[in-house]
Amino acid sequence: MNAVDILFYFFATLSVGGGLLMIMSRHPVPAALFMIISLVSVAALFVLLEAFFLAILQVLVYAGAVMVLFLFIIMLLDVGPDGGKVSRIKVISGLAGCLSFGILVVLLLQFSGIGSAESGSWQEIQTTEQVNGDSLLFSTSLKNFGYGLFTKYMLPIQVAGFLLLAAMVGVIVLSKKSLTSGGTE
Amino acid sequence: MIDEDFTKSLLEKHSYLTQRDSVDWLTVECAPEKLVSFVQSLRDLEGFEILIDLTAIDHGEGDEFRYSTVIHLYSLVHRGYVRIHSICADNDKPAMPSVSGIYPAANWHERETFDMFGIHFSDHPNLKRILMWDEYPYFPLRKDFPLAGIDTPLPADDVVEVTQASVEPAPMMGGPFVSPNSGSMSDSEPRAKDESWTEKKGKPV
Amino acid sequence: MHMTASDVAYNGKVEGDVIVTRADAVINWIRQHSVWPMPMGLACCAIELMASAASRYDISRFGMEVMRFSPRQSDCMIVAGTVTYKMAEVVRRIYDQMGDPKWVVAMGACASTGGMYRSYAVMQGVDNIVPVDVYVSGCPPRPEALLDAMMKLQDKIGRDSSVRNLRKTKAVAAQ
Amino acid sequence: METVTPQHFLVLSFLLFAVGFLGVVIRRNLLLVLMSLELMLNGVNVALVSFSRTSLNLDGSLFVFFIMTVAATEVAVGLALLVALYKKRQSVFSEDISLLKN
Amino acid sequence: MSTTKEISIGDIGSRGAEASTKLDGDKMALNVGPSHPTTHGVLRLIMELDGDLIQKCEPVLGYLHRGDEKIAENMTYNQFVPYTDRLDYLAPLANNVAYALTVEKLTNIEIPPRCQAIRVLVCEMARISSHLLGMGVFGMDAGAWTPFMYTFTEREKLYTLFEELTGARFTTSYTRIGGVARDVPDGWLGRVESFVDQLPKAIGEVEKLLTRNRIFLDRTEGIGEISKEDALAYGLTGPNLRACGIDLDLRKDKPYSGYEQYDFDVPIGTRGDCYDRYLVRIEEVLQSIRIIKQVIKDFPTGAWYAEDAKKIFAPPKEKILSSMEELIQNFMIVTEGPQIPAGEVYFEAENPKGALGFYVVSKGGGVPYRMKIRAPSFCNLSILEKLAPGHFLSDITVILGSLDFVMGECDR
Amino acid sequence: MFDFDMLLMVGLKFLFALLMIGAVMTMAGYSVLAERKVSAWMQGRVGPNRTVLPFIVHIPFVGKFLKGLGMFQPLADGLKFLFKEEMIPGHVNKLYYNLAPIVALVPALTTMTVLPFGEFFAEDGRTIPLMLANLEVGILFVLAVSSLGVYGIVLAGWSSNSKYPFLGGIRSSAQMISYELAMGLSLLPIFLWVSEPGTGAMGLSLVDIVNSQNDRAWLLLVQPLSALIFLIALFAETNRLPFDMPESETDLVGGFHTEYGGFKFGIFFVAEYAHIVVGSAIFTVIFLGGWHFLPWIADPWPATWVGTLLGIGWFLAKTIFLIFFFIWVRWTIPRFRYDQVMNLGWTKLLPLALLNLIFYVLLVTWLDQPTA
Repeated sequence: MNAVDILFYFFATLSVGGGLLMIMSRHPVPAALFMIISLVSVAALFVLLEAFFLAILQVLVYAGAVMVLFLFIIMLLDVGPDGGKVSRIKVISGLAGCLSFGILVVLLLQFSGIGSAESGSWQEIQTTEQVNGDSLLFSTSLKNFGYGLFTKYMLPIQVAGFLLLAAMVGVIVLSKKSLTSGGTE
Repeated sequence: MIDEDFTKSLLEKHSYLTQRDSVDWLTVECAPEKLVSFVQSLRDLEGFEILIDLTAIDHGEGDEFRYSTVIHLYSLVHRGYVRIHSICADNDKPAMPSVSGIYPAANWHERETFDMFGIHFSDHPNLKRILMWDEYPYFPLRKDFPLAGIDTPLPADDVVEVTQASVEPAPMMGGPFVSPNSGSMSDSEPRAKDESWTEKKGKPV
Repeated sequence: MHMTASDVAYNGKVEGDVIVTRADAVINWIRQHSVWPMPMGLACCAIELMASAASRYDISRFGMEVMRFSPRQSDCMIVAGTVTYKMAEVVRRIYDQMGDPKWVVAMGACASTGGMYRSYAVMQGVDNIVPVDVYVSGCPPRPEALLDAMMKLQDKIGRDSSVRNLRKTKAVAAQ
Repeated sequence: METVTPQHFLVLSFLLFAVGFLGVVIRRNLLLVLMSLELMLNGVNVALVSFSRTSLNLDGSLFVFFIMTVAATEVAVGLALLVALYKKRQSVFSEDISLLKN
Repeated sequence: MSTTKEISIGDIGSRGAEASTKLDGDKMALNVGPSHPTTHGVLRLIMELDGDLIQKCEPVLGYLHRGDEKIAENMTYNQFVPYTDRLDYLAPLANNVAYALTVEKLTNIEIPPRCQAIRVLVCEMARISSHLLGMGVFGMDAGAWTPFMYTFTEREKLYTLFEELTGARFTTSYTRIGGVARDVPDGWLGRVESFVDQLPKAIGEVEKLLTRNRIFLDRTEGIGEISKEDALAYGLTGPNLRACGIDLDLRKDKPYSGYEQYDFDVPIGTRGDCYDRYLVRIEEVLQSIRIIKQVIKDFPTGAWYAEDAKKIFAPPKEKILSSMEELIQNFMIVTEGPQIPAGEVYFEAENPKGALGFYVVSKGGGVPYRMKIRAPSFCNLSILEKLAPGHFLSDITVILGSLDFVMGECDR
Repeated sequence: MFDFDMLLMVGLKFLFALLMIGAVMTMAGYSVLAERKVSAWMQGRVGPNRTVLPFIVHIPFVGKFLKGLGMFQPLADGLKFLFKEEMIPGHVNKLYYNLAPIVALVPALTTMTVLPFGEFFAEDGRTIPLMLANLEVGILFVLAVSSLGVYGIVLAGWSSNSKYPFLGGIRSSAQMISYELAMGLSLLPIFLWVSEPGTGAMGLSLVDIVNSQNDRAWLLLVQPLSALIFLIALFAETNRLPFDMPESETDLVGGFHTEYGGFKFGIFFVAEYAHIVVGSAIFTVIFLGGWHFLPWIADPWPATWVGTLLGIGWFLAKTIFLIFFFIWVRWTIPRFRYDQVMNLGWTKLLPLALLNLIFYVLLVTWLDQPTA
């Protein structure tokens, strides 16, 4: 048991536990708070995986923007706790779904090479400067990340930009419409 | 200016009016049932745009007509006031027509008059007490109501429970500006009551 | 060391609770110098209360310019003005929302005794509903008088036992 | 040997995904359903990053970047839709928003 | 040391415990006051909010109702003067003057020019004092604290002058029926003049902080617009009415106390929004300075009280102490009150807040039978019900600040 | 597993962190005093000058001087919170109500970990920046953590279960989202500029940014628009007037902390000022050249401990000036209205930041052309 292990188990527990508490809390505000805990622990896990940039992005995007938006909407709509209980069939079907996923994952671990000994340990990260065209090496450096984004993934990033633009326009149209229709009703 | 000619023509137009003597402004007396139409015509035809004031007078319990209301209107055209008296017919349940439909300003004035005199304004949109609290049982500006007030419970029960406070008649004797009519001089001296209760030393009950 | 009975009586510090007294002194020093008023500005006195916060009188010298309008954050309620029966309930509720230790200054004749308003609508002194620590005379009192009252209050805080100040008073119950 | 291996991360990823899935299935509150969706995406992200780290290949991490973009977009649009729905129906519960019922 | 205390949340800001009791739809009921920084006293507003937007606003008054009108029926005319101080406690001198003029109107006594000049002087000083506070507090409501301190510095100078004249810095009780309490002290006029000379500079500093400030303009321009029709219908008076573009100034229309001798302009607004009301107040201060300078320039000599009104005005102290007749006269006036003939009278004076009117019904003798006080703030405030809806919650602070009301006279 | 060196390092860092927390908290406490003194000075008043510890007042000159400065006022105010009743109103959500102040304070203190405030000169000529963690993505870390600051306010507003705090919470969350965007965008040109090829600097590390400014000019002078947008966004993020929507005193009484009293309110109070202190420090690092005196002048006495101390001194001086600027603005201008704040953020600052970014992209591309 070394420090990394302890941290892994700690944050893994926190993230899964946070998620569980999230789906179980009655009031949306505590749910959002548990979700934040879960998301931040995932960011910590990213740090353990030496993906520092992604970790910070995780905090910035999820905790900093997405969840604030959630909280804002929850408070704006003043959503109260759910009434009533969850139907048993839903729970059973959900658990069954999870179970089948679980079997899938176990099979994956068994039959693919992921579970094998040689890939089961961590390799040292190569020096950060090794960048070449097609095969991008994992590194902690931002430079590699940016290089990858703007060479190999040039088209996807453009598409992502368009997606964001489309989403922005969509949201504006939606909120305008909802405001006007809300006014007339 | 409001001059003789204007007064004459006004009185001719509205024959139900009677003019009263006054040291300052034109004063007319108008029957309550005609009041609304008269005030309406004053605003629409004569240019009395502003309702300055609306109040009532309690002429005392012995009077035949105990309550009357007084309206003051101001005209930007004439740069002058007109005062309209109208006398409530009923002494027990005084009532008047409301002019708040014509002048929104009258809304609060009428509420205040109701609050203080208990004159009921029919057709008023929101006739409830404005200065005293809603449950207050008396009408303070009536002549039979003493200045000192009458013992009544405070509006908030929970506060009363803790503090044992209530609406008590104010001590008129020895008041700084009220001369006592009876009693000996020593009673009218200001007295120090025991007001030293703190959190440590409980309130004297 | 031999002590006579008169020594003990005279020198209170030797009585045995030296530590408590020291703690008292420290806590009281803190409380004395950080009195945040809750300006309960009701009438004319509120203007003089403003004046005492303004440049000429400057209550901030005593560290008291932090007027918190939220009762939970203030230590001393300055009742400045006429307390009517309609308002009395509110004054009491706000007093109840203040955290212990708390003090009340009745500023002006109206708040102290009802003053010149001996009428059906005016509560004859705010001490009918909240315990008052310092009364200030005047209608309205000059800002100097208010500052003097605040200094008197500081003295009073300094003399009090700091523990006793935390004793609960019965509060107005939930609605 | 008690060190953390990529399998650990995979299992964790599965767990996160499963929890998210469960949330999507059982919750009626659409806000929570949206949050659960985010959790599922996060599970995937964990798996992708750990793959990326294991194989020392950046592609996985880059993919996570895109997933985050999509997630943010999804939330923005989803919440806007939700607000619009709320204005219409005064409710954020899934069963109140079936078009066929009323 | 941690203790739990179960108490109800009272009126400070948060009858909020009722937050869960929602109104239909998205509306939320919010209670503001009666002890709230924005209400300038003890006004309480019960509002319905849709988000931050006010749907309905109902003012609740009466938290400072002290029964002034009832008190007036129980004391002599001069005894009531101190109570008029406490109506609009930002301009006590103007209230005193309005009250004295009302009662004098019933009596037909002639007020000597020196007394009239003194009254005009103190009225205008009171106007300056009130508007200075109004401007400062208005800035404070918009979030700027420093102008308030600047205006208060000027007010302190005025207080010093008042103190010299009347003996009290705040509640002055200066007038008597038929005159004023005492003559102006030596050199006082000069000090007033030097005060008004430096005042424009001080106001300039406040203006520098506010008038052209972009944020301040954003906060006030177009906010709380009152149309001319509404202003008349709700009986607004004073600067609030003039900001709507209606030229109604009783000092010009129905000059009293010798206002007709002085040359001054009546500032008129155009839009009737908060910014206009602020500008009108500033301009009125400058006009008051003009009036004060004119008054001081030709300050009349002679008696400062109505000398021939033996049954109304008590003579000065030194005469009382030296002459028997005056002693008796004083005794009669103090014990029985000034003898006022029967009749009814209504008089309004242009006060800083608007037209302060007194309606006095006298049945003869020293005590009024009925006295109604027409408080400008009361009328100005009644428009709030109409004005507030459609504004944001933060606007309500600015609107209230610009209406510049005083609860003392509103609730009386 | 743990070797001694590791423990020593961790211990040192821990000590260092404690020191920094102490420094920031002290500065926060004294910024409260500064606020009161500066506002007093601006308004022609005196400010706190009576509070003094009984035994200090007897020291000649010094005691009087400290008394006049009101140096002990923060001590009394801060400790008073400790001895005040910790009341928990009956209608609040207790867990979150208690949690909120801590959540509000933590981001401010966390941001400090990547804050360089000086450099230490080792014997072999290398310079070691004085900071807890030299992250490559320092700026991003700052942005990420400071974006968490809103949770304390939202949580307080929601858990108080009362209307004014609730409105404050809503306003605050909306305001934070809008201004974070402008803040982030205003920093992008800085990445471009600092990591422009040929300068040798690498990226987003705050140390690199500081050093690059020493080589050339303050970024404040190079990118004034970025600095302006960042400063405005900083005002918004720290909830200072004119952006103090969450607690606007005149309409929301105290906003999110209306229901808080005693020590918990004290934490909020300190957190607010800690945010200002840390925000000023970040602005100093990014735009004002950090611990270097002036860009074109070599620091006197480099390479010695005097130089180190002097560097820290410069850093503090610049930060304090910025704190003063915060206070100055607060007591000068009125407050925005809530919708105007949103308007400013979305329709003015955001497009401006985008334009600024495009301009610098073009500029850097143009500068970057290989010289023929």
